Amino acid sequence: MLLIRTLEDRLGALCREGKAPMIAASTGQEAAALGVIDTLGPDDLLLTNHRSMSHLLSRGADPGRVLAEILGKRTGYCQGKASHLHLSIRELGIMLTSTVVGAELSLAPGIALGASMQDSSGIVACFFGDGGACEGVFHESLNLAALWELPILYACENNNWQAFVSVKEALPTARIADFAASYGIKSQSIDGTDLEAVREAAQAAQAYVRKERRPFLLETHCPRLRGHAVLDPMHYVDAEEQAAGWARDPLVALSQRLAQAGVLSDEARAQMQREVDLEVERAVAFAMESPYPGPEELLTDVFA
Amino acid sequence: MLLIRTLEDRLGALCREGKAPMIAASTGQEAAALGVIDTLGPDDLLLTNHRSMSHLLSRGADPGRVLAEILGKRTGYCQGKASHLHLSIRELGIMLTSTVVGAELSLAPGIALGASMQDSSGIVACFFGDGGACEGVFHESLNLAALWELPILYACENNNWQAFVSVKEALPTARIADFAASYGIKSQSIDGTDLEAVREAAQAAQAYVRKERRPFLLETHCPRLRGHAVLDPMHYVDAEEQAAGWARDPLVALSQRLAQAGVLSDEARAQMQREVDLEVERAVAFAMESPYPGPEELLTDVFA
Amino acid sequence: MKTLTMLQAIEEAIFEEMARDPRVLTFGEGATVKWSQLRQAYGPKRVRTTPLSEGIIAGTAVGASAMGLRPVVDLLYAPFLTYAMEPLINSAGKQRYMSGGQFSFPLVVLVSTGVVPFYGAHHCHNLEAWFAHASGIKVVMPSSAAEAKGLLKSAIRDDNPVIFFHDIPLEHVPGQIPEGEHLIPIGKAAVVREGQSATVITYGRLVQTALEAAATLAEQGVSVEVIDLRTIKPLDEEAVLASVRKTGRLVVVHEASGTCGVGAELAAIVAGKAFSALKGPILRLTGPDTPVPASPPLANMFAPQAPQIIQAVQQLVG
Amino acid sequence: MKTLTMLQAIEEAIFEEMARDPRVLTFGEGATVKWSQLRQAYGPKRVRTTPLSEGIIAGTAVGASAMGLRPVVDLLYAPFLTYAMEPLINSAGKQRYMSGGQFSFPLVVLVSTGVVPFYGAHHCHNLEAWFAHASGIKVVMPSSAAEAKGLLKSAIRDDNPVIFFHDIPLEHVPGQIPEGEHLIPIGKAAVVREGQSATVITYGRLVQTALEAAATLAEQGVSVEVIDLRTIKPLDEEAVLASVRKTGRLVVVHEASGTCGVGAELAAIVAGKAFSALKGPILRLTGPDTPVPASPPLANMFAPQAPQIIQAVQQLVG
Ligand SMILES: Cc1ncc(C[n+]2csc(CCOP(=O)(O)OP(=O)(O)O)c2C)c(N)n1
Ligand SMILES: Cc1ncc(C[n+]2csc(CCOP(=O)(O)OP(=O)(O)O)c2C)c(N)n1
Ligand SMILES: [Mg+2]
Ligand SMILES: [Mg+2]
Repeated sequence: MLLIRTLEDRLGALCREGKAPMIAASTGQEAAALGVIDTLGPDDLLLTNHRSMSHLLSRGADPGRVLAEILGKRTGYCQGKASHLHLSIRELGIMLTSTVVGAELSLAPGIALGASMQDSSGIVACFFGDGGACEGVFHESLNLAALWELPILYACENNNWQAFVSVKEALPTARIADFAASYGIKSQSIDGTDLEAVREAAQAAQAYVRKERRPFLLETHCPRLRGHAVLDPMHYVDAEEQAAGWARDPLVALSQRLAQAGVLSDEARAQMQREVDLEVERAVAFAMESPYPGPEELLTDVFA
Repeated sequence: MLLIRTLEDRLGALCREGKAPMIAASTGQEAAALGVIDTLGPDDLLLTNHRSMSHLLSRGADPGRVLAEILGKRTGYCQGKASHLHLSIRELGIMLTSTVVGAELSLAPGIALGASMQDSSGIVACFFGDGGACEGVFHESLNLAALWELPILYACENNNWQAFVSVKEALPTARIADFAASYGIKSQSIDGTDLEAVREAAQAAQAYVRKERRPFLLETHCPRLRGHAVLDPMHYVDAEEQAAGWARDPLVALSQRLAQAGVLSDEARAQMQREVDLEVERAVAFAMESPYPGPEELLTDVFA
Repeated sequence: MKTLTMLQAIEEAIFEEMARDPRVLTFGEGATVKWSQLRQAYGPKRVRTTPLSEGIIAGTAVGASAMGLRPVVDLLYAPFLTYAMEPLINSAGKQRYMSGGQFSFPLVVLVSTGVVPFYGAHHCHNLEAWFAHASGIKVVMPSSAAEAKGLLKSAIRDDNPVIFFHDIPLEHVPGQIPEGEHLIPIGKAAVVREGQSATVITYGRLVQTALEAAATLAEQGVSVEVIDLRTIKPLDEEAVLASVRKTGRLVVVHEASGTCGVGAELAAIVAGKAFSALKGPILRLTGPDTPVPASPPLANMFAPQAPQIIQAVQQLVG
Repeated sequence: MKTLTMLQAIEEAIFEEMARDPRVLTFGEGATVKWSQLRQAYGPKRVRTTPLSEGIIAGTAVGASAMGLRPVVDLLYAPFLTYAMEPLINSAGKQRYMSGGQFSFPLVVLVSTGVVPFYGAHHCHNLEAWFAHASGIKVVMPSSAAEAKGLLKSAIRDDNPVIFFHDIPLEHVPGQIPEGEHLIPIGKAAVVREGQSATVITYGRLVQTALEAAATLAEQGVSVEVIDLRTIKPLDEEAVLASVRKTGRLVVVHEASGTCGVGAELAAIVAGKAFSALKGPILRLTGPDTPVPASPPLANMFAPQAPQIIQAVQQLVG
């Protein structure tokens, strides 16, 4: 979590300097991502959306190659053609970072079908936002997953916002999990800022999906701390809500919990931060120094 | 109802003779249509789908012009360009017969918004099938109608089939009305073969929509007696189900009820049939004798 | 040789490919009824019906193909593709490129296209040009039952997304099918009639119309070459240019509306790369820029007819 | 004169038309934040935010326009149109025709288009040709802030569906806006530079690029006419043909992929109707048939550049 936070903050700074594109930071949602992904196995597959940094790093992506991709470098996971908004990493089972909201929901049943029919015991974790739940394809996806008994853990990170629109303006319910019941799909709606709580719920959810080969919808409520994208001034979000969001910072919660439990001293925390800073700087250096793809790359990998 | 049945049966016969296209007859669903439309006022607006004959005639469409349209004649309501699958009649408030399943659901909120913003007291009745409820746009439509408080009576005729697919293969629930609750929309699910029951439920539903300016979903369960389209051999529907369907024929039910109540003697029924037969034959003659549109019509009415 | 309708040829092609490759599966609304032979032979896992939801049918095909399955999905009529554009265009067509080649999407979408009386604009809309314009997607359109079989088998073996448009008016037309393994390569046009004085290029149902026109013209002493594109993308530029360099005259013919259609592309290719061979203007005969009318006389006027082709060629050679 | 960016010009156009006509309303995802001036002036009934559901946004626009309202809806980025095709194509584009003229659909869809580094293929996809190929839909693409204002005002007054594509790279570029009522007619191209030896036709952002190329060529003594199409459908055939009949040479330029693009249509029109005026091949400079890459150097190569235009013209006149 510290790595995700540090890397995204660093990217925010690079963006302000004009050295990196503006990413949709997952700040505030790290526990919701890590808690779920921690419970997955190596054969499991992931799909995610534009706010994917937490998912990529939780799954073990190399920060250097992620950053290189974000900067459009040839050493990135997608040779620079994806940047941040479409970053997929097949070797880690990350099948899609979708920036057309809902594409992750659209592809999930097929990914699960592909795994099942080829006798993989893997399951699919499909991360999406409350905004994704407004697209009709959300329902089509749930319906097919239910009918065909597909092993999909639908993981909705409900951060109360869909770009500049509050979930209150977009849906009559604040609980995305409520939609699952219409399809006979089990669901749970939890606080997504508490890493342990997320891990526990995800553990049960993925075990259910794995055993029953049926979908499950796990909704994690979390704050969107850095706005829609990192330079978002958020004048459309009232100050109270922003403060309340920061009071729920999952990283602070975790640090406090560990400190109280006596397993993380201030010094160890500082040491950890230094190590992460170093890792991030190495990653930034790797990305910065990496070459861009050559002009011939414009025309490659269109057809197989 | 007798007119609908007679006209559709006549069209089936014409189709068998190669004199008319194959329509999707509403046989078995007449009460579900008439019961709802009977309760609507002149300012109200309708959208329907491919199985629209019951809606058109219940709304008072002229059988001759309907038949002329079906045969592609210039005297049809759409000058022959629509035939049966896209027959709209603005003067009766019939805004759309959609054959792309779900288009009626897609346009309904805008039609209702247009009425409301132009101070019409009219409401919108949107007829669709259980198949339409499988399209994502069904959910998008319900959601927007709920959020924007649009006066739409969603009228789902659930006939258990979507072309060659049983609703059991297509949805985990056999009650489309169940989806309304997720959007805070009130709903009711009733037997659609009992004209009086439909009328009563529709009366309450339209009054609610009219007064509260909010959507309502009324689901009517009915049998699809003539298959997907009139020459459908229905070998994929088991005999028992077909027989059970005919046992629920709304026209038989109505005739029996009226006979038992002593308001419709056998003789009066026969006389009625003769009159309807005459009307249908007049309509057929009008349609048959009407001219086709001229070749210049190929290029007209593309742009306003 | 045996005789099959185009729909039967399509089912046979899928049948054979399912036998050959266990990764091939098929699904769509009513697929189990429509493709009952396949269902009987390959069972409920590989032949599935779906809910009435084109978006997720297409999305599921894309996802399954990313995993190495080879789905063949039936989206019924071309206008229904409008519900399925997102996964086809943004994922199937782009994700290989965006991922730097990590994924491929070996899937086939079957769609009925073409104009028939009474059906009208919600069933009839020739949309092949859309997919040719988008990236990363192949587009095929057969002109007969045998062509359908051979092209579909190749499409199923292709590692890319292929949209397979088949003409409604041809679906029940019987044709001779070669015995044994019958494959037609994707991306190669066929010279279906050789000629010297003018080239007529078309595809799908209108190949037959063009051949009729060419036969009539031959009686008048005008030798016309007729090319069946077979594949609209990748387009066989070489075959097109070779023919026009020989004849010097070109008439392009299709049923789809003209503006930004396949005919425009053919004209542009030739006007750009074989200009010096041209002896006259490039004539386009296409459907009008209108929706498809249901009324029979209007529907029957929609596509170019043989007399128009004859007249266009006469204008060029005259 | 005053100075506005293209986005400001767009907001001003809507602002003025909302003042002029109470039937105009606007909605879209985040519209109340993005168009905050409109919201302030016209309130929550006429400026609405929507859920993240492009399908129903488009469908609602179509329905509302059938009732006589004049919705202007913002669908954000062109690839998101793939969710909105069904109502736009099958209802807005066809239902007037199918109904025998009973309905009209006066609506405007605003969409960002064009290539920018880092955005990638889920935000960038030039799709104007799709809508030109479909029926019953007008397509407009302005080349500057002033053009945007004048064309958008006309689009809002037009009784037909209009897809209004505006280039992302131009959105924040300031430009001079004429004071007072500023209307530019739909369907008329502009000769933005007169010339004698060759015609360059383009639209949107690349008009500026073409003008730069023409300026350089003028220094070399080559007189180039530059046409800004402004409207892609209906296309101003007359202006195109008149120019080519004068110059005899044509280079068509756009950022969208080539196959079945607007450039193909232009080439086909000219090769069909002004063949005898042509002194050489019609050259097409377009984006490649690939998705849009995110990597800056690749993204910057996507569209044709001034040197390529210069070279093409030199090849023709040379
Ligand atoms: C189909 C589509 N519509 C609109 C957008 C523009 N957009 C990008 S992110 C976003 C909000 C998404 O909200 P949510 O799914 O809740 O994810 P979050 O950003 O809150 O993590 C929007 C509207 C998009 N990328 N794709
Ligand atoms: C978008 C779309 N997909 C598929 C079809 C083919 N089709 C026509 S009617 C139909 C079944 C519709 O079922 P339902 O909505 O329940 O109406 P019903 O026919 O039962 O009255 C199907 C699949 C279509 N017309 N449109
Ligand atoms: Mg959100
Ligand atoms: Mg049904």
